[in-house]
Amino acid sequence: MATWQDDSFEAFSEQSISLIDASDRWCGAFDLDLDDSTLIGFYEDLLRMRLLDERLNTLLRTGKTSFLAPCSGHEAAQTGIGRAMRRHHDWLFPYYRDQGLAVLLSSADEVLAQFQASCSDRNKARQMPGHPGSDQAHIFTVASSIAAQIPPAVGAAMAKQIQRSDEVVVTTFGDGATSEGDWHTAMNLAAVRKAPIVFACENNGYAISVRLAAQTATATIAEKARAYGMPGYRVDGMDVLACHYVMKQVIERARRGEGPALVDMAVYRYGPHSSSDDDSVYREADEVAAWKKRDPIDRFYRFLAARELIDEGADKALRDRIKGELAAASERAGAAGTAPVEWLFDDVLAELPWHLVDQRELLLGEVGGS
Amino acid sequence: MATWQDDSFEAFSEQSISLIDASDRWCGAFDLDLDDSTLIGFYEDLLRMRLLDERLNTLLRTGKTSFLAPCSGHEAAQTGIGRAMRRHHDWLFPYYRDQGLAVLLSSADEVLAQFQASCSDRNKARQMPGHPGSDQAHIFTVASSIAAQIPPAVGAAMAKQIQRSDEVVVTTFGDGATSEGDWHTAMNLAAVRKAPIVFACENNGYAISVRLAAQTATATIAEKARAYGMPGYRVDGMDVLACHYVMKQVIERARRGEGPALVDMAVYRYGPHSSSDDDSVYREADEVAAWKKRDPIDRFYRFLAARELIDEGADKALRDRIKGELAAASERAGAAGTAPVEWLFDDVLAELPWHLVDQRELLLGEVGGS
Amino acid sequence: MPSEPITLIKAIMHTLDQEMARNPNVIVLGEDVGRRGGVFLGTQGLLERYGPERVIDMPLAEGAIVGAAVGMASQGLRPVAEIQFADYVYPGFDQITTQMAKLRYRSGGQFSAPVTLRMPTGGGVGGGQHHSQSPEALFVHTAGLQTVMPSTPTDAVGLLRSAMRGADPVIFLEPKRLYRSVKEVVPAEFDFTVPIGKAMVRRIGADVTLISYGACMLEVARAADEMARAGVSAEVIDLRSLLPWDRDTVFESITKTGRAVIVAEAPGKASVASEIAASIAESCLDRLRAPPMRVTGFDTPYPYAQDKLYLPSVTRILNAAKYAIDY
Amino acid sequence: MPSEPITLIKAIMHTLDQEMARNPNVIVLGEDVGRRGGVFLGTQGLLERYGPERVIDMPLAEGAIVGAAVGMASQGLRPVAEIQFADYVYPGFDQITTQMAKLRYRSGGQFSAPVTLRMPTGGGVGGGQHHSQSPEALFVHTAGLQTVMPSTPTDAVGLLRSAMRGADPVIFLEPKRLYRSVKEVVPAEFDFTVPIGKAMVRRIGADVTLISYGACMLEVARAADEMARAGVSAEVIDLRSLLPWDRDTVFESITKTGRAVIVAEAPGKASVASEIAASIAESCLDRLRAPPMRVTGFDTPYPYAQDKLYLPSVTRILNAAKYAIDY
Ligand SMILES: Cc1ncc(C[n+]2csc(CCOP(=O)(O)OP(=O)(O)O)c2C)c(N)n1
Ligand SMILES: Cc1ncc(C[n+]2csc(CCOP(=O)(O)OP(=O)(O)O)c2C)c(N)n1
Ligand SMILES: [Mg+2]
Ligand SMILES: [Mg+2]
Repeated sequence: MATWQDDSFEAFSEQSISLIDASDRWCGAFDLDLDDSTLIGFYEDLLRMRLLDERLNTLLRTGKTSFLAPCSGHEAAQTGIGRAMRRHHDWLFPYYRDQGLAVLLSSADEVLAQFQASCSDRNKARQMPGHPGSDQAHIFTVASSIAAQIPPAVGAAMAKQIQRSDEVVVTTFGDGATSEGDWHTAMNLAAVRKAPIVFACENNGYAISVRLAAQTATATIAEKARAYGMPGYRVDGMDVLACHYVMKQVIERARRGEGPALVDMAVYRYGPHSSSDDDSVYREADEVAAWKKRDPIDRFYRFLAARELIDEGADKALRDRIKGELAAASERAGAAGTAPVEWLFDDVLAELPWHLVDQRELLLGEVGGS
Repeated sequence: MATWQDDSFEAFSEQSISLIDASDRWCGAFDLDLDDSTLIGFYEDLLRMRLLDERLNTLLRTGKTSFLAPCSGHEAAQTGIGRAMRRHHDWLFPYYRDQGLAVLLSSADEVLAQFQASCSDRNKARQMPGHPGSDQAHIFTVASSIAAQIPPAVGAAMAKQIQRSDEVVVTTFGDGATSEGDWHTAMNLAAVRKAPIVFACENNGYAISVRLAAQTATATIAEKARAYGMPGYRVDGMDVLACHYVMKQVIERARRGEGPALVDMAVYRYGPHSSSDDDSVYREADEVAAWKKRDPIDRFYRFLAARELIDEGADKALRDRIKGELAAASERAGAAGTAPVEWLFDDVLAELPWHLVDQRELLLGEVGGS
Repeated sequence: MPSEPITLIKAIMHTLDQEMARNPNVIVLGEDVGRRGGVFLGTQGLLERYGPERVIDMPLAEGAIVGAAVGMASQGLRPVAEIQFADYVYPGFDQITTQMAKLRYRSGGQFSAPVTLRMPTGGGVGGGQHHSQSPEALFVHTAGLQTVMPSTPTDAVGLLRSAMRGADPVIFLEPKRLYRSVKEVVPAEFDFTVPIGKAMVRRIGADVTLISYGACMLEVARAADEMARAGVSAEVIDLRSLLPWDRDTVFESITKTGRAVIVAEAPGKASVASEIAASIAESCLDRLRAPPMRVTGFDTPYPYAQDKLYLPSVTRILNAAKYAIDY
Repeated sequence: MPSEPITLIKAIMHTLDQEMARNPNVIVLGEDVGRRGGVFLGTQGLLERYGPERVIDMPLAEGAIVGAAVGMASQGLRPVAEIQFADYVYPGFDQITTQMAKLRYRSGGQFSAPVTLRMPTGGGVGGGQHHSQSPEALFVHTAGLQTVMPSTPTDAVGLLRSAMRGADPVIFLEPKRLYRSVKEVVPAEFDFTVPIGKAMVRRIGADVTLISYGACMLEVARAADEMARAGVSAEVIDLRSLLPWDRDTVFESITKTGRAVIVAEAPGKASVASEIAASIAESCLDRLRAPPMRVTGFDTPYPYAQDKLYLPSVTRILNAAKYAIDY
């Protein structure tokens, strides 16, 4: 049995942490303590993320969204993270590839509204697609700048300490982000203050075209935690159970006031960096194919099948249901209509100063708005 | 015998590296291979740094300089660094507390001219005291901003690689500097590029009033090197031989193309942070006194005395000579006169654009300059 | 508030103290703000009174200071973050422009970052290029921020309160040359505030309007005195808020005098002075009897040896005013 | 240089190639500049031709990119560093202002930092708040830098050569909206340069001067066309260099037309447009028949849904010109 009273997983282990073995069976040193419906739930989350990318690609092709940084290949990490958090309680400070995780913590409606720059976007269609945020779901609105979410994430965690709240903050980022100065300033601060935060790296080995070896001279991201005096864990990011259990351990440890941790999840980006990228310029199809053999969804399907929790029919039905749900959410986002012109000026400050009032008037005069 | 073909000192050792023991004797695992005159030279350097602070305090009191970040307590580190470098060949990218080291690598004349904002300052009296720089002596002019010298230092080291030069870059900084984002970006870059650079931390345990424990959750600065895949060494910074030999090893290693290293020298700042600071507000006199018992100059005097290389008379004569030299250098700096008004505008760019020509004219008209 | 006259830096310290006493959500953070009480003693005594959870000595990283303040503010706290010198704000500049300034906008108003970011600015203290800068233009140019700079203890109290109680981020610039140069009895009422966006006419005049803010108010006052002796009546406006700035007060004055001299020690190119001059030209052209003149710091890095020559001098202000009057 | 017409981004790529071929000290560094050839393909093919020592894929850290470039430049190399989008320059801002801009000054001319810092700027590409910014004012305000922005392939070649061969740092802003919008045969001569500090009169006119730079030159040209159809003759100036800017060319034009409309997509407050307007007001008042007008981006973060509405439109330019003409 995994107990979260001690550090069941060892920090800085030589081998990366896996809980599903090469023949797709549980290989944890403790008993699996998730019930069947939870396990099916994990599978559904994984699938929803993959199918979300598909839906978004369709929206791209039909001009209903304009940009996508696909999350396919990151699903086990994002599901593991999301399922380890207390939904609508713990806080996520995500980055631009976390649409899957955002759907898990908020809803497809919220995320698709953002992707479609819909009038129903809680963020008022202020940013390009892939930048969700939700006060209700405790998701800090994404900014495109790499690592910029991380110091605020630590600040939020410090706030939780001061407020005697038991909310924990999780912040996600890519391997490239670890090179930025503010990743460092934030890691260091969190450790000094023992802030209740977990740093979760979706390490896909590339920052656009730049390979990890050109990004850092260390073999892993996990070992960077040593510079801050916090534990670092290297996890098989294609193993949803490993991601989940490690995240759960460090989140609950943070909740107990024992300080931050870094989790380095080895994932892979199946698609190009984004819909503006051509990855064939800088990586071989072989490499992509090799990683796809370790696909987290296929693996977990076999894991569940071996436990007789799923079969092809059930899988198909599940996929159809999710596709339907995503299509419906996308429909609703489209039906809500587009953002009004005035939104250009709202929320610069709580109250518009004179110069913005003037500028709004100028623009409305020009475009014949209200 | 210390040979520099291998890593004689082990990185990340539990104990900090000392070569002079508690009874002031050599305790290296290899034979001391510095000849007597070199050892006396080290002592002279140590003394010159201490006496420089004294001279600068006098200049402060008499209004001939306006600011001082004293280096007393850092002399073993600065001497060890300077003596390990090839003078006028290797490059120093220093910080504001390195006046001692700057004198060692350039001259008292250069450094005092800077402190006295003299017309003979190679830097044209452009900065507050304690910001020397010398193209001739290969010292990159100090900027006050913490850690700002570190990315350029790495860039310079990368230039040496590209130019197939065997010059090595050494950059110095305090413990506080390690928290800045650009310390991190530079460390990481240097390791990725295997750049010929040594990062030398003059770790005095304080950033103004902020103690190391509030600066970082690690016990040492040395272990931060792990995050970059470079070796880190923790050194007794009050032991000039330890500082010297470790620096020598890592500088020569870098020269051989084996990459950067971090050296963490545990020193202490005897005085206030600067002439604008009152350290009694944030630290106890006891602590200062305890560190002074390990004074690097006293210790090295006893080390030399035990070898019959010095006695009280010789010491006194040496001190008098140095004092005289410093006084004379200060005299010369004063005699050179003060900076002309025009210097306000020179060197903004190589050639003054129209707006600066206009502004210079305006000012000269106002103050009746040339 | 003490009933005797206090300096500008003490006014800040007392205001922080009062607001911390009143509102448990107020958090002070920065380098050396704890036992040291700030290098200018703006936070003196706060650690002793409010403890290390609310008065936080931060690691030496401006990105972390600004960023943590943004994160705290997003969770309902009211952080007052200190940058030790404005010259050191740049490592935190990404957090200012990317997070602090844009959080409300990009989240559609779901989140906000009401951080008060204090920093000592300006020269004349022998600090050379890294202890003398006046970077206000960078903040005024950045949409989503409000930027203020008091020149008196009273305004420091009033503006700091407005900043700390308002809904949005405020760059609170402190003219360090004035920290201890003037003493004043500040209003005792706890509800006294100076609204952001309102200038103050410091002297009523008819012939020329001198517009300035911060430490240059000293030289402007001296210039106005000299002009008065020479029979020229200068109206003196202290902007106090640089964005939003008080267009009405300025334009009204120009309507009367027809002449404007804008004085600021920051470098002139693409500066706050440029903004005011351009706005005056745009909106008051027919009332102008002379070109709107800028008297600013030179477009050089801040010097050391010529520290005092860099700043807009009384002579330079008088010459500009004379030019405008003789035009 | 190819003899057929090429786009602005190709002009940059070919110039980098030529200069690298000519001068072994030229080093290209940035994120994804290697195998990827830059996200806009500005460095395409350079890695293959000059190898990984001269074409450096950097870790994701703008501070390291700018700082390393400064260090290289201080040792005699000629680095051309790329910031992937101008919106991401802020983590490198301290290195720009503290090192790149001030190294020559603070060292008394002993060291210098002749770095060319390239960055794509501007909106209209659906990039929202972090792929659309125009931060030129921040650089123009910072003493020690030169800032340029070409609007044609030819100027891109000429200005990039001047930057790469000059003695000082240059912020080289690339209007990404124009990267592929115009093709032009660029001068073949290897010595062709466009001097920094010289504007170009794109169209001669008599009634009003339209002053702009970068991508807005598109809308300005369209506005001038429309005005011509309506019988109004607009002089069009492309500043090209923002600091130093070409005062002579601008003032000469104002002397003729008496009217100025300054067009730029950056937010207007304390902007380059403010600087030009203030300078015109200061120096040309008696020649002005109307207020110098600014048509700029709004003082909001860059929006997404209203991307195209944010930019100075032809209508907005025409309205401002009409206001000036009818004044
Ligand atoms: C500060 C900053 N610099 C550059 C960029 C451009 N950029 C966008 S994504 C990216 C790579 C990020 O890689 P990584 O952090 O590994 O995340 P991944 O996309 O692989 O998930 C870069 C360089 C940016 N968004 N922000
Ligand atoms: C970027 C920046 N932030 C703040 C400061 C103000 N400051 C000057 S020295 C100092 C402490 C530096 O401590 P450390 O790096 O340990 O060096 P030490 O002075 O102890 O040798 C601080 C905060 C600065 N110079 N630069
Ligand atoms: Mg990645
Ligand atoms: Mg220190």
